[in-house]
Amino acid sequence: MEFLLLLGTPVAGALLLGVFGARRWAPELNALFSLVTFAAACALTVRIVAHGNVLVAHEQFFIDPFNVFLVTLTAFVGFTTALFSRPYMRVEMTHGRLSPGRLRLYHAMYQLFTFTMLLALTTNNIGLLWVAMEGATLSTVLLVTLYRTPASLEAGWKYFILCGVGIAQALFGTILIYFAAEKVVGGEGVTALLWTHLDAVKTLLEPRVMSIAFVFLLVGYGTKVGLAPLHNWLPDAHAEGPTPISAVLSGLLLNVALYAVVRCKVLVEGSLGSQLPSTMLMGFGLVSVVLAALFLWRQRDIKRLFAYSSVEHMGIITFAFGMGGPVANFAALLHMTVHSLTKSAIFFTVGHAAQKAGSQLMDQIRGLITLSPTIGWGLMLGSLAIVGMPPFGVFAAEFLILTTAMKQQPWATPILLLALGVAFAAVFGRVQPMVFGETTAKRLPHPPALLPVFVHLAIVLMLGLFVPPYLAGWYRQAAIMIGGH
Amino acid sequence: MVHVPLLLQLVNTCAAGLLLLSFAMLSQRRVVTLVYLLATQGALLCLATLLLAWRTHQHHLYISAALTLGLKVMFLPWLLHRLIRRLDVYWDTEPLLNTSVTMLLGLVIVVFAFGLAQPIAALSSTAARSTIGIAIAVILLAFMMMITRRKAMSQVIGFLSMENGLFFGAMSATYGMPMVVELGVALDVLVAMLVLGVFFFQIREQFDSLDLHHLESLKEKP
Amino acid sequence: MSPLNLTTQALEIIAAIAAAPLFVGWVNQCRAWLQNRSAPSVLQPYRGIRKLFHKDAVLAERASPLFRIAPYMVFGAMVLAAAIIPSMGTRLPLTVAADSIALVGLLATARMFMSLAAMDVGTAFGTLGARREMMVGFLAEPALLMVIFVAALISQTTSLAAIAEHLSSQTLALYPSLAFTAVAFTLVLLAENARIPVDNPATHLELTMIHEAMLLEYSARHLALMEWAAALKLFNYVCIGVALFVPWGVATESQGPLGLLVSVPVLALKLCGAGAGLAVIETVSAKLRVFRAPELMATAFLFAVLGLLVHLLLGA
Amino acid sequence: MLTLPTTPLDGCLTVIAAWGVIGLAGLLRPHSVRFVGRVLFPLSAVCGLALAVVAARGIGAPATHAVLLIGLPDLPLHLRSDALACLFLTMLGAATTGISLFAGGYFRQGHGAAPGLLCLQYHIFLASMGCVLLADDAYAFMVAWESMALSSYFLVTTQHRLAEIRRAGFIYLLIAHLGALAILLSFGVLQGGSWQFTFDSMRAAHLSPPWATAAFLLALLGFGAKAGLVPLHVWLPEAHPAAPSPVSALMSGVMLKTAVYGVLRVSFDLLGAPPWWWGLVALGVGLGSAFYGVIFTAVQTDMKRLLAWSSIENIGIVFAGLGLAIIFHGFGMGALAALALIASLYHCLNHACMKSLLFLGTGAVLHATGERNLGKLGGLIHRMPWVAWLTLIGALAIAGLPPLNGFVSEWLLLQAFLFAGDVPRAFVDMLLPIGAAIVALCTALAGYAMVKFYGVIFLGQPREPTLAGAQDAGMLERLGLVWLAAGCVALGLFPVQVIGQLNVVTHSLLGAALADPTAHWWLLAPAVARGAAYGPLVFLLVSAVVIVLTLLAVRMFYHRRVRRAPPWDCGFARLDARMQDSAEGFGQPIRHIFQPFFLIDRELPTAFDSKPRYRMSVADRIWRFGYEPVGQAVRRMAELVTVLQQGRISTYLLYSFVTLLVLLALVL
Repeated sequence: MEFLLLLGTPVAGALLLGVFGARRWAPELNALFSLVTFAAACALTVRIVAHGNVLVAHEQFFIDPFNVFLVTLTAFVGFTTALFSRPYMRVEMTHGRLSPGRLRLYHAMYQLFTFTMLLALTTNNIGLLWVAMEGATLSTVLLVTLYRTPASLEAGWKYFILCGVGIAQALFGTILIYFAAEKVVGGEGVTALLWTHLDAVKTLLEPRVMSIAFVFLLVGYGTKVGLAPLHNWLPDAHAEGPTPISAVLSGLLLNVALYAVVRCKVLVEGSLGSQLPSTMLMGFGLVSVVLAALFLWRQRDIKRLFAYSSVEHMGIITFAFGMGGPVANFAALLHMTVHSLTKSAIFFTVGHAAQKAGSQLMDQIRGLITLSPTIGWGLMLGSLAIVGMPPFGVFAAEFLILTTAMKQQPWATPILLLALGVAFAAVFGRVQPMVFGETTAKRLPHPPALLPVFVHLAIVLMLGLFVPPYLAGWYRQAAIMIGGH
Repeated sequence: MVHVPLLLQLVNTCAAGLLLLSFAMLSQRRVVTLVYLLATQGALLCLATLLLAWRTHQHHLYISAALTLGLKVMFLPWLLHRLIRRLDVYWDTEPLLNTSVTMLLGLVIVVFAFGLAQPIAALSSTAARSTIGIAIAVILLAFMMMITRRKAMSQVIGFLSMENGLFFGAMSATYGMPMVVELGVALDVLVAMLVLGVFFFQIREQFDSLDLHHLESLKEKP
Repeated sequence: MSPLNLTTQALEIIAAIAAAPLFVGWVNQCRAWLQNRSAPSVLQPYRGIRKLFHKDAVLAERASPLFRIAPYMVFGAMVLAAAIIPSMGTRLPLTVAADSIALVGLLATARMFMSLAAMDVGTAFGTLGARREMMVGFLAEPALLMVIFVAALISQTTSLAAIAEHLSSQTLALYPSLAFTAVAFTLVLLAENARIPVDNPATHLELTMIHEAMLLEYSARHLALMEWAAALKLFNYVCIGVALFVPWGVATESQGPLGLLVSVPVLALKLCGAGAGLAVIETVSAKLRVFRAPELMATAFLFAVLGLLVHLLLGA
Repeated sequence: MLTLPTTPLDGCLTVIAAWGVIGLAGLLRPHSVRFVGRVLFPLSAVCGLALAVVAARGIGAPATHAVLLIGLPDLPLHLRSDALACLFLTMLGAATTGISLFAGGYFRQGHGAAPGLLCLQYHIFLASMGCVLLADDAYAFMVAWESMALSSYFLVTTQHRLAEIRRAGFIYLLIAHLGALAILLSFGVLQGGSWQFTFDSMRAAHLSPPWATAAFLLALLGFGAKAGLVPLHVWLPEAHPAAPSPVSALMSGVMLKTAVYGVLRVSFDLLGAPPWWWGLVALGVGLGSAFYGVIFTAVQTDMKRLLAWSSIENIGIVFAGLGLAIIFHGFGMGALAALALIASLYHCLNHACMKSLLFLGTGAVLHATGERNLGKLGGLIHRMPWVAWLTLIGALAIAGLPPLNGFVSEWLLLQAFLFAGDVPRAFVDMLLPIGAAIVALCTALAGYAMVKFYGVIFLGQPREPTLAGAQDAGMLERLGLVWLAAGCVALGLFPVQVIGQLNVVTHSLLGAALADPTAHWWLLAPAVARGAAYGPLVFLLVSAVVIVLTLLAVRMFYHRRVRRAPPWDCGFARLDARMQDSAEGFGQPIRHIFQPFFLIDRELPTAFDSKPRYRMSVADRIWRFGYEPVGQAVRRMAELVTVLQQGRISTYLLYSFVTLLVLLALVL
């Protein structure tokens, strides 16, 4: 059944590639596994659309509209990234930045990472959720330090310590929830950690404990989401790791972490019945947006730039979830989708651009459009999409979020708008000279794989003008489910 | 005054011991000693688990006690010792915050932790509910230790002691987590340590020292 | 449109074309008297124009068609202006073509063509003249417009004929606003017609001249037309002044043929007076430096606007 | 065989779709100039003509709605075509007809991007402008609006290899985006609690005066940024010269008007009854822009930059008329409000024709000579007679000279100003004449600037030897120019018929209109003032007759002998082109008179210079003192923020620790 396939494929892939990961055809194999995973995810989606939520393996796993679309998204981006990493990694090899051993590690860990994320998304057990998140951290740490340069080691170390410590807080939060749930659900152990059960009885959970638990969970998973001021690992890890990893970190891991936060928020809000969690989320969101917008101004490294832009967008999404309500949640989900698509697309082009220029410093990347129109246009359109230019989907999401903010939190709207303006100036001001102008770089041995880029951007464009009804319906259910009041 | 059975008194004593050890770690600068302290902490944790298991006849607590013994008392300290010997990092340099101030702050944090624990303990029906505060205190102190230390090694030790605190918290609040999770957590900790081991060598070969001030180059240039 | 109106119209045009040089001659004579020089004949301007028509036209090699068309344009514009201004009668068929605003526009058109023509040959003098002409013009034009606005507000219409009729038909009423605008108008008149203190039609000294600098490249019939147009321009301005400030005696619908008969000598009298006054001003005042000219025009503009405000304030 | 569209809306949509298709077709053979230039652009001109016809017929027709299937899930795209939209669509179509024809001959190889790509961007630009005018809900409007900005941005940066053009593009898009955010905010206020973002619900919403004011001011801010009202004008003199000339023509001639459309839509349609003092704001901003724009026009030395500044002036005049209309409407003076609004709309139409014409003229000159700097041009009337004479029409028209179109709107506006006498509010009735004075002054100064513009480019001696090789415009280009010039003349000679249409629009907006403006088909006589009339046809006829008679008379009575000779050189034998007035020289009086407004940087030679050189540049104070400080402030804040990230891991841990404790303290 597709579910086993979904979780089994990456594991198998990890094992297989752990052995053959250095072969000439390993990249294709990697892509193949990702493709199978994606197919499984699609099949699963079809089934959900047909039959609604499912619980499998003694309720240990469950799929509902909220996580199924994230599963599909994850599998999809995972697949396209695998496609992109084929030529990219080859070039890295030819540049001699990687040894075959490292390539094996890379492929194995890539699959493992996919697995942990899918596990985190699909598990019904918040304890396992925690385990999977930690697993995701561990599998990516080694990918971040893949080049073994001093900088990458430093980035990896920070990533490891900060996220490790954060995750530890999250564990304590989980313990507290368990503790509170035990009173209500009773029964021996396991069921008291199953989200479905908790969700059923959330109103009975002891508020004081839950609020404390939420703080720990928020700080814990929030660190992985990259909410300011817990975001400090993020730019380093994005900048120093290999670009495909930056793409999946930005595009997927942050989403998954946010997913965890939202799941917890649903429980806690249910038990508190107060606005406290929402307020915290909105606070974090605003702080992140503003700080990230200002940080954007000082960037020299192109990957750091877009890493901060991820922080900014995560802030926006968190703010939207904080506002709650069907529209805001809908917008937040839409934004999650378009952000991960756009941002990964951008990282693809950035990867090629940096390879062409032989540097990640923006001052040294020039005239992409004359050098290779596809890369140039990819980066230009991607950046325009990410800064919220219509008719791309990001604008649609931001439109909904802003209008809802005007309705529910008028005081926050001007702040958001100002931050968006500042971010626009920063990002666009950096991207334009890179895309336009004269250049001195020369061609690459391998042709860039830009199909993923334009596929992503096409989807984003479509979402800006037309959200397919079933997708919309699906978002709506999810939005209602996560506290559409 | 309500009468507390002997076993629980023992558990509380262990808890007190844990707290004491955290303070000791906060002040200790000799890395090897830190490892010993960590091992002792693990041992106390294990002992407390056993006592609780015996009193409450929760059998899965025996397994987690065994896990603790194997992982936190034997394997990890051994691993750390090996690393220390291989990388000869015996001493941590002066912490960022001098010891006396750290101690005072630690005291404040303990008070805060106990205050935080009140509502939780009030609900708890477990035998060892009074020790939840101590668990939180241990976590926060470990956190502080990580903040104040300059060597990668001592930071890792702080991280592990935080794990101990979490473990103790889980146990005193809810007699431990379900087995699945316990195993998962243990596995993660194990992997984490192995990864760290690899890390240390990489860092070492790059910077030929585990001093953290080498790891401060990635920042926003003013 | 009755035959009377038609005759009035025709009479006005012909009179203007015919009498314009005479007026110039008259002004020069007055000035000569005042400066007790022996004056040239009043008919001197006609002689000059006739002589020019007989000469061969010499065009600069680089002159474009624009250069040759301009004189006719300017002349035509001035004639049309003369047809619109109610100097003798107010019931002119052609007033429908243009009201006072259009009249100002018409004069601007003439100025613009003159300047363009001056720039066409591309000598230092021509461009210099064109620049100075526009410099004076861009302040004089709005000033003139403001002057007319005051009268228009008083009589609630922008049609010059209607204004004149309204002002003349009522018994003597004092309009303080008109006093201001009269000053403004005088300054504009001096500037627009290249008289002292703004310009000196008598000299060809490049430091001072404006109008003449633009005509330097013209010769023979083109120059003749330009000179004639200039004379017409002066005539028109005086007629505008007359229509705005001393309209009495102009023939209105009510008076019939008799009015027309009366209005002709009345106009002649007014013109003589105006000419004399002009001569006096030109005698007593000294030529300004070119860069003082804008200040003078600014003053004119200011006075005109003041007049407007005064009118709004006092309702008179 | 497609069935002919029935309603105006369908027609407009068909044309817009056709434009989209043409644009995509450009990608078929992106590098073939013949295909793109000789086939696609003429096609799009035909579409433009069709749009003009359809929309013009739609002005009188009742408003029609449509809801597309695409859009946001809860907010599909709403479209609506009413009199106002149709008027602007007519303008779009008519102007596009000429511009596209010209563009067909203009775009050639080596213009940065491939012609096919330009064609795509160009037509997306056109289509998005059409959609802006048709949009009937906030989302559709914003999408169309920003697509318009985006596509024009790409067109502006066609020659992205030049640093200053990149800079221009950046400033343009940045200000456009900030403006769009303001508009979005304004819509957020406008929906007034219904949280439906269709314009219908906004019309239905009743805002309290403070909120209505906020909405209006935000809209003015947002649209003003696009229209180039001072002090939001800084992008305009940068972007318009940067773009290829047909694009400059579109941006200046049509795109700026979409901003006017937006303000009209918001203030009269969505908000309903604007209080009179909003008008005062608009009037003030408008007059300010007009004056500021025109004095800068007079001192420019780059021909396209000069035209760009002149656009600021004209937009200022349009907004002045608009403000006047709001004032009168606020005081319930229906006829006058209608007159003012008609003047404003009329000026929009005029500007669309004449400014496009002038920009295309400069485009032809740019092609023939490769020069934009006035200091290196001159005497082109001999080399490029077509361009020269057609441009002359545009120059005279924009200088507001009868009997061309520029004068008509000036005349109407002055009439409106003049008979505002009984405004029931002290000060206002005092201010209006001042306004009239400023308008008059601006028109006169525009004349000054146009003499400089035309004289320096086309008249005099060529200032560079290279100009001798200049070629006149090609066939398509001439067609485009002729079309627009014809537009100028027609609008100038048949104002009554045009006003008849405009009256419908004002009636739909204000509920008031001129009594019967079309009483005499040849005589423009709005009933507000007794006997105030202007008959352009008579005017033209009489002056033509007089001129012809003079000509005949001269020829009849005298000879027609002509001799050619070198111009008089005052005895100084070496008179050459350098001795003509330069563009700087021509602007000198204005610099001198309005010194305080300029930021002048002059480098004068001393008597002892071995090789003396004179350099002079005029900068905009507003940029120096309004924009640069803002940028500095943001940069400084960013610097402060970077302190947070010093790379030390302990610090980062401390952040998490403190955050944790604070939040815990919060929940305790």
